Amino acid sequence: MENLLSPVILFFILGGLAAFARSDLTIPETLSKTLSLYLMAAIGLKGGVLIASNGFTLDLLFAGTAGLLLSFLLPILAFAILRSFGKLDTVNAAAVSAHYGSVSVVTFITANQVLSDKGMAPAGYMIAVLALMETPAIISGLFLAKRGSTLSFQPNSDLLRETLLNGSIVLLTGSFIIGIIIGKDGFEPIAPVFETGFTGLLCLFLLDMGLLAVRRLRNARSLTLRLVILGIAFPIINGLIGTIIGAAVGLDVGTTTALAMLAASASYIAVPAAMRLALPKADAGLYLAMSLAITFPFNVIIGIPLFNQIAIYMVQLWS
Amino acid sequence: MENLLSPVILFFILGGLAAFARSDLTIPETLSKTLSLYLMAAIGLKGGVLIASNGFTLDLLFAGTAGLLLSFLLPILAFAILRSFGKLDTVNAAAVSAHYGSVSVVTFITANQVLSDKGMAPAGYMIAVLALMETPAIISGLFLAKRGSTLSFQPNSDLLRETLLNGSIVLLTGSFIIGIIIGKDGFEPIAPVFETGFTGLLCLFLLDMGLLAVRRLRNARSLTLRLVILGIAFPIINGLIGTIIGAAVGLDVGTTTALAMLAASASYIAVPAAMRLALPKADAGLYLAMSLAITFPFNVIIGIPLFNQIAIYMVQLWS
Amino acid sequence: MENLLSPVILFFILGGLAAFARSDLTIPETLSKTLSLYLMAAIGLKGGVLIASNGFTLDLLFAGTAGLLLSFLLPILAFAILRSFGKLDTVNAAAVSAHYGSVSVVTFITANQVLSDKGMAPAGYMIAVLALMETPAIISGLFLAKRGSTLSFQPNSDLLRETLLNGSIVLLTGSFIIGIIIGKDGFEPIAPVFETGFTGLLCLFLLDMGLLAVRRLRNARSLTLRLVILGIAFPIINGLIGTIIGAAVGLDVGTTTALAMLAASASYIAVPAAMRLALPKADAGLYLAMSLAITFPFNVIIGIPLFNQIAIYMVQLWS
Amino acid sequence: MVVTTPRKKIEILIDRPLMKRLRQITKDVELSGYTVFDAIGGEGGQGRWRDDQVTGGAGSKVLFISILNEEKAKEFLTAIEPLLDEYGLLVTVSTVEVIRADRF
Amino acid sequence: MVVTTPRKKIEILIDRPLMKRLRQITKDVELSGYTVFDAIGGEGGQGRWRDDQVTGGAGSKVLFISILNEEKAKEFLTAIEPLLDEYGLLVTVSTVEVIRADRF
Amino acid sequence: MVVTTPRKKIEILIDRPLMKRLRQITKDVELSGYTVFDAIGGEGGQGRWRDDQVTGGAGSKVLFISILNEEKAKEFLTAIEPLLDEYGLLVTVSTVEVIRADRF
Ligand SMILES: Nc1ncnc2c1ncn2[C@@H]1O[C@H](COP(=O)(O)O)[C@@H](O)[C@H]1O
Ligand SMILES: Nc1ncnc2c1ncn2[C@@H]1O[C@H](COP(=O)(O)O)[C@@H](O)[C@H]1O
Ligand SMILES: Nc1ncnc2c1ncn2[C@@H]1O[C@H](COP(=O)(O)O)[C@@H](O)[C@H]1O
Ligand code: NA
Ligand code: NA
Ligand code: NA
Repeated sequence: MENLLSPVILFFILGGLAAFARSDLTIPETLSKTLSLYLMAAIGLKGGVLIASNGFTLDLLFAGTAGLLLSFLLPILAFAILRSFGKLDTVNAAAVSAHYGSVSVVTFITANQVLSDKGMAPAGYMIAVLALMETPAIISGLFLAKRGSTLSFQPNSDLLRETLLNGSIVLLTGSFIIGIIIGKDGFEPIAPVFETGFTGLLCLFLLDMGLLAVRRLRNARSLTLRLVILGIAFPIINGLIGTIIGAAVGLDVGTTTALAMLAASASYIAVPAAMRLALPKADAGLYLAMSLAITFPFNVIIGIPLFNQIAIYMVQLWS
Repeated sequence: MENLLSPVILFFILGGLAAFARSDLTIPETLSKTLSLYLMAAIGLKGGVLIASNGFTLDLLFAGTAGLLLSFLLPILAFAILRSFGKLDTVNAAAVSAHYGSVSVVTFITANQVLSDKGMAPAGYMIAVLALMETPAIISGLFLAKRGSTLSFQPNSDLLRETLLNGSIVLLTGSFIIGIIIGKDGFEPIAPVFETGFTGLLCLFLLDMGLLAVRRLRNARSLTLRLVILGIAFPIINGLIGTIIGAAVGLDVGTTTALAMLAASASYIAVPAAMRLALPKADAGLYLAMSLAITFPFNVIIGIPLFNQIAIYMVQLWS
Repeated sequence: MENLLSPVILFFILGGLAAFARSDLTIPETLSKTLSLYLMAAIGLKGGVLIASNGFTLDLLFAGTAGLLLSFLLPILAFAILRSFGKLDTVNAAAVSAHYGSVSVVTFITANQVLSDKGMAPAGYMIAVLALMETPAIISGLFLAKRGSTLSFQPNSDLLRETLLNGSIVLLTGSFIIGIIIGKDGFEPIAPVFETGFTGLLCLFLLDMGLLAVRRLRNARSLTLRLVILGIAFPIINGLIGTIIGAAVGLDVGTTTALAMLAASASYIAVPAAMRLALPKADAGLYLAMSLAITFPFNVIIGIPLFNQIAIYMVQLWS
Repeated sequence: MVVTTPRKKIEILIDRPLMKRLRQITKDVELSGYTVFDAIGGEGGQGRWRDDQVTGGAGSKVLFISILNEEKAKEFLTAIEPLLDEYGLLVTVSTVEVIRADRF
Repeated sequence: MVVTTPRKKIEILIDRPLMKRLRQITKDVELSGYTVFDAIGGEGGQGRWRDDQVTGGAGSKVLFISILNEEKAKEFLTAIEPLLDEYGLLVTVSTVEVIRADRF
Repeated sequence: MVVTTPRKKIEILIDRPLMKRLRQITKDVELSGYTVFDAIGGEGGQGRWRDDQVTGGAGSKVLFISILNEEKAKEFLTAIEPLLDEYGLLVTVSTVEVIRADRF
């Protein structure tokens, strides 16, 4: 509950309400783009610096493998459900499923904030896991889409390159590496921008996310009730799977929750861009609405505290 | 005088001089939009946090009522003068008068800075008063415009909704409420962005305001000498009324000055947008030039120190 | 070497690599514009505040004169080489040479960072020298271009005005003066934005510069091997001249290095804009590629540490 | 050989805040669609302007473009005609060839 | 008296991420050049959209414009025709007069 | 039934810094008005470009559009013709129908 009273969440709600009330409040596109680039760089640096001081651990290996597998396999489950219960055609089901296999950086960041406030900060290497989970789901998604509408039109390898070189992934990974190189001391001079300012700027970004989410919801023609249900069911299912695996491989509560949120979250940066290219026939309005307008708010408001509780329970269980 | 030597004012002057010398210095639109959103959020949060710690007082009730009345009534006076001495037609007189009944957030913010530096920081609830004063003047303005050019074309209620839901008002009020909810402790993590960075970013915004003001002045075809005179007379008249009322209801010097500046200032965010919609026949170039290019600079450079002096005198008088 | 491990340089390299790998990472135009305005204001203020506390010295006179002469004369040397070895026609040779006479603010800023980290911070007045060196080279360049293609079309004086009033120059000089006026105490409230945040924001800007540099290189049709060679030879030659003069007039190591970097650097803000206006026939793709894609990276990565070493040696020599 | 069919292209330069009014009209006459572009400045009888979003966009303009068939074009023009002076609209109509003409 | 020659003007409204595909085609058919503009929003059969760069531009569109001669125009249209539905392109062709016709 | 009259539409793609020169010409030939739009990128004989405002806009272009009558169009074209090559302008002329033709 007190999660809801953090400024970050409150600004998200403010954005949602403003859009809901049809206020003309808008965050300039460049600002949101800037903020999302900033968050990528900041979180990347943070992770790198943490690794630099704590070093690599076996846990990273476990969590990394778990993350990779989740990103590869979750889309298959989602695809099946989207086809059957969701009543979507192959292409759209494949496109949507890829989003749920991949991750939402901002959901992760928000979880990170909340957990840190509770003194359960996840391990720094989870940011590496975050980066690892971005793309495999895209490959699974394309594999599920089978038929090569555009694939005929351009080689798969080409697309894979484009996906791996997606701007935000490059910035995230690059900053992560820079963080490892510069370490705690090298980070100090830039900390005022990338650390001290973080929470405040995150508020502005979530204000925008609130606006975007509700506006997307309003303009999403092809969103059926069944799909709305799945937009909530997927994070629950995937989050649970994430929590179980996290606890199973022996991660601490914070880190387990983080893994759960990675599994539960749906991408709305790297994957949509990739799907637009690889499966242009798929309805962008649909997958963006599901990941951005339904799953994201659910995770930020309900998912984080929920999976944190479950994680606490699970971790006890296993130890 | 030392008011003039604060970096905030100096950047405003720099902007003015640059535009005056026809330098091609321009602040990207998105940046100014971003800064104005930032200032709204920051000032809103500040007010809310102050309320959270000081609680509501009777003064708020007094100041609030005073503010509402001023916003409702000042346009009527202005309208009369604009019609007679200003030689404006009904529509334009009404549109302009609405601006002077409403308030300029940045003038208020600048006054706030200057007063705080002098150790006379206005009470936090004045930010609530600021929000209260944004819209009533618009209603008076439309009332004065009587004839329903577009009003026929779309219901008044609709327009009122649009005005109350103006992006900046929503952000200001929303942040104010968030401030109240999170209070001093919740504000701490975001303070680096919304408090520490405030003055510096205000400098950049005022640099842009300086540019905008002079460029508007240069491109304002319909601006007559009489209207220029009124652009200076209005803040003086309204500011005096504000000071008297403030002192009368027993506000302290800082708070009285703040009320005076609210009365003296003219809106250039919420009202222009509303007027463009409600009275499209009114000349936007005219009301923007008056509020932004004449009254704003006057208030920032002369008005603030002037009314501060008067307030000091008045408050003594009444106590 | 440890120069290469500073976050600022690492982000520059990251940008370069991203563009090289054809990642779609892009920094919104408005953000880069904003950052470059910010850097101008921040460096200007810094210089002014330093002058305010240290006062003017004879050194400033020496360094200033040296800077002016360099800016006026370096283009002549460059022009000769560009015509002969570079095989460029008059107009293009003139346009390019103007860039090398003028200065790159960001190269200077980066040098400043690196030197300060090494405890050899250049004197504050070098920022005045920086401002002084921006424009003379443009006059030399136009003089070299002789033939009055557009000069017929518009008076020289007009162009000179436009150049001196170039936005970034006005902002730099204006902030410098503001810095002198407000001094150390007046600067304090805005220091969080213009000082504390500086290095972090510089990282973001250099990330963008890395992207721009490599993309320019890729799209530069008219860039020959000979011109690439000159893009590296010029900074070495000019930097050496700068170091010698700096040491000769008795500047300390840090300040000498700064003067060297001013001489070695090529403008990509004020001069390109001026050349586009004055010599539209000159190939913008060419001079931007040389100054931004070859000389800038060379200076930032190799030039700074190199000339710092040479300066250390030279200064010893003369004392 | 790709077949193309002539359609009308209506372009309207309008103040940003008035866009929502224009949008209402597109709903009323049931246009198949439209696209909006940002203008950064201009000059005319009432003087010069630059895009300026501080003032709630009151000082900035956008370009509204819609491709439609002859009848809809007539209908749409008739609907906006009364607002021309009041809103200070700049309206141009031209003919363009489109592929997949049926969607318009 | 300035001489002008008629040329074709092809305008394509396309999703930002698909631009790189379209660019590939311009290379294949060897267009002399093109220019790109940013669209800020619109509405159509699939609903409303606003420029939205957070989502990797998946939700934003740009306008591609190229001036070319009759033959190139035919060639180019034939090349993009198959992508029309898949990419949801909005294509218009019109005739404009140009100076220095040889460059196109 | 709304009456429309044919007018000329002149579009010029020009480097941002040169805009002030072009504006001077609009003053000289006394154009009734013009509107400017931002281009975000393109490709041509001299290679590719993207909007790039760091370099004082030297690397970015804008689209200048003016609606005018036959005579003014001739006059304006004659005035810019000498600058075509030097400024690397891309100029197109087309015919559009306008309402309230008198203002142009
Ligand atoms: N002849 C024209 N061609 C293109 N745009 C124009 C023209 N006349 C006016 N405009 C645009 O419409 C705006 C308002 O025009 P006006 O009401 O005449 O000041 C101007 O600022 C220009 O952006
Ligand atoms: N008739 C039209 N005129 C102008 N733009 C259109 C038109 N129809 C569609 N568009 C644009 O194309 C986009 C996609 O159209 P649709 O696929 O019909 O939703 C819309 O959001 C508009 O931006
Ligand atoms: N055929 C064309 N159609 C549209 N835009 C063009 C065309 N040719 C050139 N351009 C634009 O004009 C710019 C300069 O052209 P160029 O001088 O040929 O490199 C290009 O970068 C494009 O933005
Ligand atoms: Na996931
Ligand atoms: Na007022
Ligand atoms: Na130089």
